[in-house]
Amino acid sequence: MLAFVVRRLLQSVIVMLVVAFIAFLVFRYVGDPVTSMLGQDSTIADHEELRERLGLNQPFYIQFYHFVTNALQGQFGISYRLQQPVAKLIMERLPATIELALASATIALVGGVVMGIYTALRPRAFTSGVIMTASLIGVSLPTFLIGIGLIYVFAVELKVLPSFGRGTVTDIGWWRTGLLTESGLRSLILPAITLSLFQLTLIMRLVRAEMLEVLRTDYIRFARARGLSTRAINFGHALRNTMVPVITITGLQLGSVIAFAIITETVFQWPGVGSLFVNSVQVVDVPVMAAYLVFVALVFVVINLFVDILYFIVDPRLRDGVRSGK
Amino acid sequence: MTEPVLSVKNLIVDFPFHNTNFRAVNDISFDIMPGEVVGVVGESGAGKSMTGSAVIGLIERPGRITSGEILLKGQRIDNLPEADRAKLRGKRIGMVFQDPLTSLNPLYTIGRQLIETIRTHLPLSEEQARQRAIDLLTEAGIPKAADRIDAYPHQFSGGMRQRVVIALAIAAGPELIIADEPTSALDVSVQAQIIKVLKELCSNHGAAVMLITHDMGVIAQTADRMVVMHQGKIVETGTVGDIIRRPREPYTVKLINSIPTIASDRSGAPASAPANDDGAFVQIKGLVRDFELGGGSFTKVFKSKTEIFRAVSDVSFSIQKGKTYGLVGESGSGKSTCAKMIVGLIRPTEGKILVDGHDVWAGGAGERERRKRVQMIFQDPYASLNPRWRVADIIAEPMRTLGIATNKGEVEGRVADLLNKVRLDPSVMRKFPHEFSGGQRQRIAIARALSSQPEFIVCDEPTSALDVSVQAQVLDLMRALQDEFGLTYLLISHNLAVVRQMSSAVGVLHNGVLVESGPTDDIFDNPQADYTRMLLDAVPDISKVA
Amino acid sequence: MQKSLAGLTAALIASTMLVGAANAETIRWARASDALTLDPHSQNQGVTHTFAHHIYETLLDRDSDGNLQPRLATEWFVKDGDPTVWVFKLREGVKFHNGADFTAEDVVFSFNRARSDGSNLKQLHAEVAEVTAIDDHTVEIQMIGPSPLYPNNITNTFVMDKDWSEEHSLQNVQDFAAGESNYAVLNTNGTGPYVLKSREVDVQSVLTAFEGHWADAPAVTEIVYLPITDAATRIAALLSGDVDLVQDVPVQDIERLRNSAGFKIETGPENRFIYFGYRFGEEPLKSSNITDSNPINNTLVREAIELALDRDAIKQVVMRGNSIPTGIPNPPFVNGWTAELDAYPKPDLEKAKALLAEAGYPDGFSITLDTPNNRYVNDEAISTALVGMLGQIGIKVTLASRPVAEHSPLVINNQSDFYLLGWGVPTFDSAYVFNDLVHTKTDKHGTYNGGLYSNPELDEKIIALGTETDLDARNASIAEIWAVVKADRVLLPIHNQVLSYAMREGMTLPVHPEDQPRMTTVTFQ
Amino acid sequence: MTDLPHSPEQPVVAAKVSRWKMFLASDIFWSYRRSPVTILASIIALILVLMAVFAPLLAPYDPFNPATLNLMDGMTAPNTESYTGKYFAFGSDNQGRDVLSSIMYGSRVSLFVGFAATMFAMVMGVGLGLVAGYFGGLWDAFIMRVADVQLSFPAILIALLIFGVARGVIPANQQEGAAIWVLIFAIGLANWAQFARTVRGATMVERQKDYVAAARILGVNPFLILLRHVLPNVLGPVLVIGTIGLALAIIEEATLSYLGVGVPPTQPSLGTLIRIGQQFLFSGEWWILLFPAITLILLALSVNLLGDWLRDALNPKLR
Repeated sequence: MLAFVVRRLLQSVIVMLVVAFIAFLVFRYVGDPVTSMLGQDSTIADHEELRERLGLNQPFYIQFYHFVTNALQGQFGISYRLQQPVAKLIMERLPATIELALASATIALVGGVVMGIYTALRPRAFTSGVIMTASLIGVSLPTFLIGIGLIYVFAVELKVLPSFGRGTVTDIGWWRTGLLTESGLRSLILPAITLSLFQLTLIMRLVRAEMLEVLRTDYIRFARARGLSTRAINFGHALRNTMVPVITITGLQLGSVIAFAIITETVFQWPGVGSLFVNSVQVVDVPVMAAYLVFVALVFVVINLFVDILYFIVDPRLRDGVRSGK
Repeated sequence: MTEPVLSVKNLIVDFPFHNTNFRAVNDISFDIMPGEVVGVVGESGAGKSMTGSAVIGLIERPGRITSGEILLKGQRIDNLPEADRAKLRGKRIGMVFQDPLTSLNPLYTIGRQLIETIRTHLPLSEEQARQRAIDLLTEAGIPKAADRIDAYPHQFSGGMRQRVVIALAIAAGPELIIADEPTSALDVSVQAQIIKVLKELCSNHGAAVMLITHDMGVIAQTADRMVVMHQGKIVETGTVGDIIRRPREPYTVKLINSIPTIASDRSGAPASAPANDDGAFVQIKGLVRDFELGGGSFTKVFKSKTEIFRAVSDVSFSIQKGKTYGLVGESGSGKSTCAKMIVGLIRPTEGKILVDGHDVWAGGAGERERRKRVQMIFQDPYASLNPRWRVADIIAEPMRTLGIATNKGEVEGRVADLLNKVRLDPSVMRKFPHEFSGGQRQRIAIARALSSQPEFIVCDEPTSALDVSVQAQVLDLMRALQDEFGLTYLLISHNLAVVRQMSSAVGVLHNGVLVESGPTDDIFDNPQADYTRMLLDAVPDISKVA
Repeated sequence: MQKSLAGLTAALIASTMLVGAANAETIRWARASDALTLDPHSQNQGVTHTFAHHIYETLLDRDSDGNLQPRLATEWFVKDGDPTVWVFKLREGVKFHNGADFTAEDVVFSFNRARSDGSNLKQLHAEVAEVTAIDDHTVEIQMIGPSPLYPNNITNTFVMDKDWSEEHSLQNVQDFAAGESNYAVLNTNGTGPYVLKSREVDVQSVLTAFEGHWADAPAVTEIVYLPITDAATRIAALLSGDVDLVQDVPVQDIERLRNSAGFKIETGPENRFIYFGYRFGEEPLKSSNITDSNPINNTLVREAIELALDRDAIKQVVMRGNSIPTGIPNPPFVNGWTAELDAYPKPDLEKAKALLAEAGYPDGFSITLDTPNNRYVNDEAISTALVGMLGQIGIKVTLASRPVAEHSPLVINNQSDFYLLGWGVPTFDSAYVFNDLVHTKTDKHGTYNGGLYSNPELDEKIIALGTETDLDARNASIAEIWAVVKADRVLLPIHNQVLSYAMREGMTLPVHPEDQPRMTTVTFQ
Repeated sequence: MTDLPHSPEQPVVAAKVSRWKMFLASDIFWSYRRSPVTILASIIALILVLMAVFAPLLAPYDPFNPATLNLMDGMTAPNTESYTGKYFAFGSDNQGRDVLSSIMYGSRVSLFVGFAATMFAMVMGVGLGLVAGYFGGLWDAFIMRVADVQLSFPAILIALLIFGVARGVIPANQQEGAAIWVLIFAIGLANWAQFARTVRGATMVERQKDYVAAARILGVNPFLILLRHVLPNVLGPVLVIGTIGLALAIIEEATLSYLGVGVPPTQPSLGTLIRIGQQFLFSGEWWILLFPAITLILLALSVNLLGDWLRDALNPKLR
């Protein structure tokens, strides 16, 4: 188990290095920070001078090297755009994104699992058909449109929910939360839903498929033959077995929720790392972009590790190193 | 007279598929008396399992009971609402499934599953239920039940799991136990014990047993009365003794005759082979195979030492040209590993394999020889034929690959020829595997094996997936072909009877070691090794009928 | 139009003095992006300046018509007998937010800081030789040579408190290469009408009125500044009543807002023109099927292109009437602008085709047009429209649309054959346009002359403008330059942008020509 | 399952495999016939695809030919007379393009991008998946790690970056021609991992089957085995992911254009149309957004539904 965790962590480091490397490979092409940094009252000389100072004339692997060495000391440089330490910026924005991600993840998980179970237990029911079809609409529209649509309906027309932002926030240490105020919670609703739709559909379908599989296994038939109550069978035996494979995929999905937030945060002006990234891309704020990508990788790695550990807890076969059925 | 525990009257089960209606059980009637063990025997598709499902009320959609009655202790149950039927299950009717590996929920301890079942049916406290669970397990022959009750299914062997399953079935003290092929997934040695446990437990708890199986031997040993089913109908009913000794119906006769018996066989055994000499066509010398346990490539990278498991250790034997050598062993004995090494699928850790003098693992040359001379017939005819390929292509592949025949016409000719050889109509070469029955598929597999004109064929459990009647036909075919082409067989099987019938010499493999090897009759008639003796005793055989 | 508006505003300002003083008014002010930094000399960028103008103050300011107005300086004039020295008399009794007095020393410090290396304003002070404090309230600025228009350059040069700055070691402007940010990025101490109360970058900043300010108390006592990136969301916020004022209004929404109850629109011309630039010189174009010559270099072709361009259609459809078509790359505010120059030809496809044929391209040619898609009002749509118009005279244009971050490098590095760009004129003088867009490209001039137009005579004249003290002579020279520029069609101007501010009923914010609205000018009915 | 009658020699519904294989054969069609939703979906999908394919013949105008546009026709409401006296069934957009025609041509672009990208992802994913699953070991470890990294980034992010790179690598004057291919490459590269994972799993199962062993005994070249034996047997699930992936790719293309990268605005895809139309949400020109949006929903929805049905139909257990 421990060896496993260590191995995982090692892999994670590699993953993140790879990510950072690719990132730097790419940055040279997404535009020229200097032109965005210097206003129109600037000469070619100024451009050259600044580029020199930022070390942008060095080959990318040198830049990469500097990035890594600094990153190892927790130094991510300062944002070209906002002239503040990147680490600080990201830390400031993190709570917003995490709260949004968790909220939508919860919606996706609860909704997805519940509906998944329902449609699996009543495969032929009309309602199941409706749910299955309706859930698809969520994945049939680009996120930005869904967002705008929700704003239009609930903020502009009905005026029941705020159209943007995070509402009133309260600070708990360095953590700035919107979950403690009514306005904070109300502002969370629309973005969270927008962000969750895609995952919800995905999880729901996954749960349904897996559940249907499990319901046909021998041990479920045997459980029936032993006269266990339908509840006990469906929720005691079937559900838990369903969850084993569901956990992995879901884990991956939740990882990408954070990154998916890019669009949602932009549309709802949600002050998270996603919108920070988008704003930075606009002006090629390399330090922020690099840090963000590494951050996303980190999140993914952590979640993955978490998922694997969860796996161990749920499935006894893995504890004894037996290859799991799935 | 006493009232039967179960009586089935004119039961009909239909499977309405979208275009056809298929009648799985066709107007059958029988009774089971208290404490009685009734065997329901028949080949696959006879409708015996469906009868079991019907009784306990677990027929899978779209199947349904069209007509007939099922009475439990005189009370009609087939028309009860689902809720009430559920109450019967486990409480009054218990069931045991074929595969112990998949019958238990892998995520819960056996204790939890037992206690859950017990408490669903009996008004017992957690502790009482636990105690009862431990008792049951002990009864079922699980050593140190008290300690092992909190273990997970995967921590038990197949046989042990089946004991647990039986304990579960009996947990609430039902009057009737339906056992559906309870032993077919187990090794012979374990089989015997399980049957014993099943019988004992049921008699202790006064439960009648409906024993569903394809294995006459099991019935012969276990059951009081038997019901022979064929194509959904009951062919014959009576006491086991009567039916086996004096079968009335032609089908029963055919069935019984097709069963290979371990008693020295009628078909005149081939003269026993001379002892291992170097002139032999196939020579296996000191074959060894080790496996590294556990861990993907990453573990390999990260942890230095990996435990070694020796699957085959120092196995040596030889086969005369045109003869058959039977390799007997239970699952995990390493017999399949041997086969894989001989046909070139797994590289031996040590040892030599000489076919007609060529070392089949000696580099390119050896391999080329091997491919020309050695072929294989697999156990599962459903997995051994590529479902997406036409029969013609399947059979043609070897000759194409080895360049025996290339131009289209020639290939077609040969394929047609081979199909004739395996008694199939050449016109079928345009069809896909799924259009054939198990027996026919095995014939196609044989045709493919012959397609490269081999001299030596390794047959890994060639008939164990087939019904007895089909098995007989396939074995006959193999004999015929052996005579026609002077083929040499290595016959790997867990079925001692089959081996005795087919082979001139036999080797008994146990935990990777060849415990005994020699002429068939010597080994069967006066075995030296205890293990061999144990095996032979364990074999359920109709000749041993009470 | 803007005149009347200004008049109105003036009147209203007067009236609101009382109102404002009476009751506290909070205004929630949304625009597309946030100020990048609070360090007043670090960025030379409209949004940042706009925000800074509420906290810091400049010596001179511009009114809604773009005329210079006194602010921290009450008078300014060229020193008698020395045309190379500018004298500024400073306002007395001005205090910084921290209570410190505002003196000449602060001005000297700030100007030197603005001229220092890290500063993005240094180009505006390129002509400055030395800044000296004569007494507490007089500052003299020694120029390299006569520079009659220097005051125009300092309307965005903010004054910081010397002591406060030195206390926090702010002598130098933020260096991007540095590891950490300096104190001024997040903290302020200005003389402006508002004090920074709280700030969360990209989220919201709160400003409250500064009691100690020298001018009359503004009507708006608290400002909540809210950047909202997505245009639709921005408008939604206004419609749903979550904000009171939206600064960057998409043109297509103006009409709807104007007509819907509870909202109003203020519009006025911006001191910024949108134009197409193209490649001069004999060298063949990179993106054309004509590989032996450069069609654009031919005057006839450039004329044909202009004749194909239907400015009025663009105004009506793409800009929804919110633009002022122009025939000269120079906004009306700017010194040198004349009605004649501003005139533009009616589109004439027949003539255009004829010209192309005459130029030797009867079946037109192909070329790639580079356009930004997130910088100017409907920039991409304008370019798309031009593609259609040129298509009608047989010039096949492929459109390459990019975020401005990728677009401007193309122009600066002369990699584009044909591009759209916008240009603001903060100095309100033609020389500013000439320097960067017309002068031959050198490392000091013609930075954005991506077409590499080069005309030695003009270059001389342009350089001369910098030091010409006789304003009449200077204007004459400007007129000559414009004549050539227009004749040569050095640039193909489309229109001047029109600014629109959307706000809730009951308040008025006059449009600022540099899109730097001041909440002090807000009035309530 | 084992319990349907047959006399061994008659090739009727014999045993396990053969029975459900037969099912499959007939059942795909059967389950289709009895699912009205699927029928409807397939009809809609068919119409949309045909509409896109034959756009040049069907569309009343050619919105991709700038020369035929008149800017003054812009913003014309549905079925009202435009400046030049034309009538547009679905109105016109801010460039004077007929929205109906734009939708037809736009779906053409979207579908092409979607198909090509999915194809690309499929080929790459399946290829790597086969290798990883069949050869296992370090191959497997490596490919799957890469897939993990890949999966840790949302398709959009990856596509964005790739687009950036392409911008840098491809000479400016060729970029517009390349744009659509870059898009395909970007989206494709962002989606291969799902295919790889699935195929890997399926391959690991097939690899154990005896028919593969039979081929190996003959010494058939491993890649030939993969190609001729394994591949045909793992294509089922791939097909399903493919359909879903197609819908996904179309949406991604739309999102990319929202972020300002994508096909040239002179040849708008469905997504670009929506991005443009979205600007007019509040300004009253509802038709510019509504019609393309509806089309996109219909397209994605019907394709997804088909994918769903295919999944269930191909999986004998799910019935």
